[in-house]
Amino acid sequence: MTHPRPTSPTILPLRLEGVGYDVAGKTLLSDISLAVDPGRRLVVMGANGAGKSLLLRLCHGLIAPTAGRCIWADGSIRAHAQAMVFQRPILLRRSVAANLDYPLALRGLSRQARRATVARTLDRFGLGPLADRPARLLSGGEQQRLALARAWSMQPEVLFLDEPTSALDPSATRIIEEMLMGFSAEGITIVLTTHNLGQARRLAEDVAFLHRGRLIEHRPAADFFAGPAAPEARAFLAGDLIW
Amino acid sequence: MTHPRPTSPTILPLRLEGVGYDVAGKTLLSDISLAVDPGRRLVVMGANGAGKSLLLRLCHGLIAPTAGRCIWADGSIRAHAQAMVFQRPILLRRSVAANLDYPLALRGLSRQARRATVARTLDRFGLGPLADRPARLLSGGEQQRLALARAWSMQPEVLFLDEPTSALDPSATRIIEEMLMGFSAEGITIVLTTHNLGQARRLAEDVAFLHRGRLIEHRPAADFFAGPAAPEARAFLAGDLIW
Amino acid sequence: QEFIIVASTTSTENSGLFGHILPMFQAETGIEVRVVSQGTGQALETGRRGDADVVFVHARAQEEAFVAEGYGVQRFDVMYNDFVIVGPADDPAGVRAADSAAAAMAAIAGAGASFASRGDDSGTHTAEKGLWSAAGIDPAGDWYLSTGSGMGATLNTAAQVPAYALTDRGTWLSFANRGPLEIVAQGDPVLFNPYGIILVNPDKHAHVKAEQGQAFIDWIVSEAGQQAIASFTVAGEQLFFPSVQ
Amino acid sequence: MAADAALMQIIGLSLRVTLTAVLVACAIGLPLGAALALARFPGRGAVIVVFNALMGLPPVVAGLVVYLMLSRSGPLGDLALLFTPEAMILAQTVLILPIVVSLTRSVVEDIWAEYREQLQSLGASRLRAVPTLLWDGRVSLLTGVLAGFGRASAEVGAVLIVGGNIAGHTRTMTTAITLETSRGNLGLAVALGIILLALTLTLNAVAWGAGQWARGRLG
Amino acid sequence: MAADAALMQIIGLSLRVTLTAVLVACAIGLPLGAALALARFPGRGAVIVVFNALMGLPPVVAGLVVYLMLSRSGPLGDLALLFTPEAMILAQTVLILPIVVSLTRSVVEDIWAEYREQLQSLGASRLRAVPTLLWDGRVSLLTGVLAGFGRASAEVGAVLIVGGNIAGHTRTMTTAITLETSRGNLGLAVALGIILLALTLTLNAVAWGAGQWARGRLG
Ligand SMILES: Nc1ncnc2c1ncn2[C@@H]1O[C@H](COP(=O)(O)OP(=O)(O)OP(=O)(O)O)[C@@H](O)[C@H]1O
Ligand SMILES: Nc1ncnc2c1ncn2[C@@H]1O[C@H](COP(=O)(O)OP(=O)(O)OP(=O)(O)O)[C@@H](O)[C@H]1O
Ligand SMILES: [Mg+2]
Ligand SMILES: [Mg+2]
Repeated sequence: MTHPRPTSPTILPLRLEGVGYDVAGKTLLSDISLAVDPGRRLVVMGANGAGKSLLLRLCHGLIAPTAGRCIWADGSIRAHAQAMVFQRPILLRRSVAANLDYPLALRGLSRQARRATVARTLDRFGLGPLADRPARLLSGGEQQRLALARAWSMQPEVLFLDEPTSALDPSATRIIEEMLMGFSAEGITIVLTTHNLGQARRLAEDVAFLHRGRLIEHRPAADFFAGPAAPEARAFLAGDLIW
Repeated sequence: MTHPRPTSPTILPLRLEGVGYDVAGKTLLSDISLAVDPGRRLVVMGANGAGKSLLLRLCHGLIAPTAGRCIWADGSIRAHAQAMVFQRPILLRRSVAANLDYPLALRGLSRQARRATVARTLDRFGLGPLADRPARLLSGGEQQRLALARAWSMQPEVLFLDEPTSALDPSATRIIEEMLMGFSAEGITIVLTTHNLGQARRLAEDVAFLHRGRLIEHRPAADFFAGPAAPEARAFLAGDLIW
Repeated sequence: QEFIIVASTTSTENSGLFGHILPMFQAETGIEVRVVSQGTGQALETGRRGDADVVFVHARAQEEAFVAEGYGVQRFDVMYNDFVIVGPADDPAGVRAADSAAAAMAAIAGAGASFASRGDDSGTHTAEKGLWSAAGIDPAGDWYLSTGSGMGATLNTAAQVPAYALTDRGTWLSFANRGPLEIVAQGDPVLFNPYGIILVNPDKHAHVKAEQGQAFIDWIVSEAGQQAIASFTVAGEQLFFPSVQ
Repeated sequence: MAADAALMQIIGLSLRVTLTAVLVACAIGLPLGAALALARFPGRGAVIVVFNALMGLPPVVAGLVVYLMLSRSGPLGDLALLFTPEAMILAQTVLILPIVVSLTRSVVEDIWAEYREQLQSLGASRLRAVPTLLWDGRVSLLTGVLAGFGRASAEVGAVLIVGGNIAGHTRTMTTAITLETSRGNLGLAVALGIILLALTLTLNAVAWGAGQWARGRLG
Repeated sequence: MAADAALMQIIGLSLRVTLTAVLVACAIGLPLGAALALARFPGRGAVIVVFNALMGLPPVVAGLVVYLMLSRSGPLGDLALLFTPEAMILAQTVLILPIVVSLTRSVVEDIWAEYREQLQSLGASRLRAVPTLLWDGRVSLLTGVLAGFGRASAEVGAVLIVGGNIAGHTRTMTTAITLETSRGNLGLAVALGIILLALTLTLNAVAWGAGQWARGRLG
């Protein structure tokens, strides 16, 4: 990894205590208690509409729970030193390089430091040839790669990834998985959702399984894949669930 | 399949003759000659940014080639009786049901016929409970399912699918694959891109492999997966390519 | 509902005269009078284009030309009021000492005191130009403000600068935003300001409501109309004086 | 003016003229603006620039043009519309149409950029896409319509020329304000202005409420 | 008026007043409008409604208010700004600020709906998001700015009151048009209007060209 090590984690664990999320009278998440422990790789699984993306957005501090609370170890509601790759990444109406530059400028990095980081990131993610392209005209996979690169360049302590390789080709997927393992080795905490069971098996240290807005399993990955306790999770792994 | 059989295909084959596509002096696709034969399942493969989405949009008539031509068997440039599921589906700012109703209304169906078709489609795709939700607030997978449902309800002769299951959970993916096989059995022609090699193996009758905007293989699937001629395709299948 | 359109000047409308006399006319004849108040030039143009049935303005030379060109049938004297020169109460140019209107203007020019002119070729502006030429002065310079506006707007400006201005007494009496201004010169016979009324020629514009228009003219020059004009007062002062004996 | 009945009559006329003009301008301008956003034809840029520029059409000029049309000596003189509320509606429509067209075009262009391929894929012709885009952009379009309404309700130059500011017939709030200003009754003029703004405020509050409701239902 | 020099002087003053007012209104209105799109505070709806309604601020009222402020007997009388171009700039700024604010808010709200979570995730405070959104929305914002420019360049009621339409000093194209109209010189008035529109057209064409260029670079 050419990426500098992050400073030792101080903001973790992130604790969710009895978290619920309602919109317009509909309960989308309910009573979720969960700790995101430092340095672990947590994979959040569940069917479409189970609430995975909502859970990540809650953890990341983008939406506020309507019940319970999410709290970081340092007592803050929304810690810095975290980054997220969205399921549907939003790129700014600027060039690829400018998209990478933007969060660095937000952090007050000098022009020089930014230029170096951008160059390093472009190179690391194979985006060099696309640097001057308008980001919004990239292909689906290129956009997702750029979103990953942008999150990486922010040197987070915790990285939230919402189906980060869904648009990537097999080799890109493999490389990203290797990179995530590398981050993890550096001590970065990773929270990831995926519908790719192979990926989940490869990456997960812990698994949280959501079903209709409820957390029904949260266990070490080995236990979970060996045979989940909840019938819904068993059915999910077997590909049995119907909508 | 509860879906009525389409009338016998008359618009196929679709022929691409020396098709190229340039934007702002950059060649994104070049010299593609290809026939989409009636009733077949063609899977378009290639790395991120290879040009798969552009090729589908060209075939579907959304963009015009800057070289060569795309022509349907009936001589038209842009035939009706086709539908497409986009890589990033665009849903109207309306309810789920209204999104399904819209293309039917465009075709001049009576209110009654529309109501019946919408109900059938909602049911078929497990979207019943979501019928009155604003479509843009659905989860990623739910949105993709709605886009698939909308395309299905249009009873196309040709269905273009750009990574249609990238956001779906495993069981939804399996069901969609089964449905696609079902359509194919009814004579509907299917053109699909995917980065899921398993899915490609399961669905493909023919494979077109794109590399940097060029069509470098177009063969029956069995031949292709047995061992592609082109080294790029071999590397791709092995997951070897790096960007 | 019968109605006629009368193109008139802002000074008559602003003073409130029409609000006073028109109900009397309507009560008598059942004819509604719709008054479009415009600059004198614009009012005559409105008549020329056939968009009014009657014009009621104060710019004698232009009125006579209007009739001579065949746009109007005949001009009738209706009433007069007079112009006054207003200026800052402390009268920096010493206008109060002048013994004629022309002398007053000369004093203003001589002292280089600010003067606000309407500069819009209205009846008032025409009268003002007459006074300057009588005084032998070609007004120009920083002190001479050509506002290119109606009487009210010009007085608003004059009150702020402050500046001298020529105004008709009617507008002045009903004008509320006087600031430091007061009348500094009045009474010279050249400040006499006659109003005329003309029926637009139906030979030029067939749709002109000649009968009702003439009825209005007949009424306004009649005993009843003249009395109505005479009975209009603002703050206890009569503004317009009947000119038909 | 002192009489409440007269004031009511003036307010009523102002509302009638302005709202009718806005309605007509929307009926023409919304589809036209959307069509301009979608259409591709030589000279499209020029048409857009002209509509943008016409947002700066001086009311006096709009008024004069309508005046010269409706004048007895003008081409439409026989309609005898001059110095009537109808003439005022016409002049205001001319005035605010470019605003509605330009702002609609701008909003619809943005939605169209997102929707184009999907709508074409669903089988919508450009013509058929117009109502779809207007409907899906309704919350954003509202501000443009309100800008047009504001321009119309505040406008005095055009209605003065074609309406004539005839007491009891074509006198509106704005022409009354102008009249009181020229009478030096600045206090009264400002008071009338405040009444007019209060009316505008009420209408805007209602429109905003409706917009919020629509946004809630639309997600 | 006949003299070309006088006409040139009038054109120059019109441009100077209008462009300065637009510049000032943008400098205040763009960030303010964007902030209003992002901020959440009690009474936000009311503020938005007020700005929407102020798009319908009658120019005469805006002019009167500025007049009463700048008048010798008013609070700012000592500045001696009345009947100067600066007063006209101030009045026009007051007039078009609500247009710039409301249209900016509307555009930025749409982009914010799309960008909010991503920008927050990248670490942008709402304050820091303002310039980002203005920059990313620049093409769409242009139409709103042009609407403000149109309103200012066409406006006569306010500049007449605070400027006084003094020949050679505060006479602009629009007040000259009004003057010629009241003189009955309708032809000349229309001719001046055409010159004004031609100027507006040129400026709009330049703005459109710049916008297209920006759009091309931005994708
Ligand atoms: N309008 C455009 N302007 C410029 N470049 C474009 C445009 N559209 C696509 N491209 C470029 O063309 C290439 C092919 O794009 P396309 O979307 O077809 O890729 P793809 O094969 O679908 O990739 P993915 O698997 O990531 O979806 C990409 O490098 C993309 O950046
Ligand atoms: N703002 C909202 N308003 C109403 N419903 C919402 C909103 N956001 C999400 N939902 C609903 O909440 C449920 C959970 O959504 P979420 O996006 O978390 O699903 P997910 O587990 O990420 O699914 P996917 O695998 O499809 O991405 C879905 O049914 C979705 O429709
Ligand atoms: Mg999700
Ligand atoms: Mg693609």
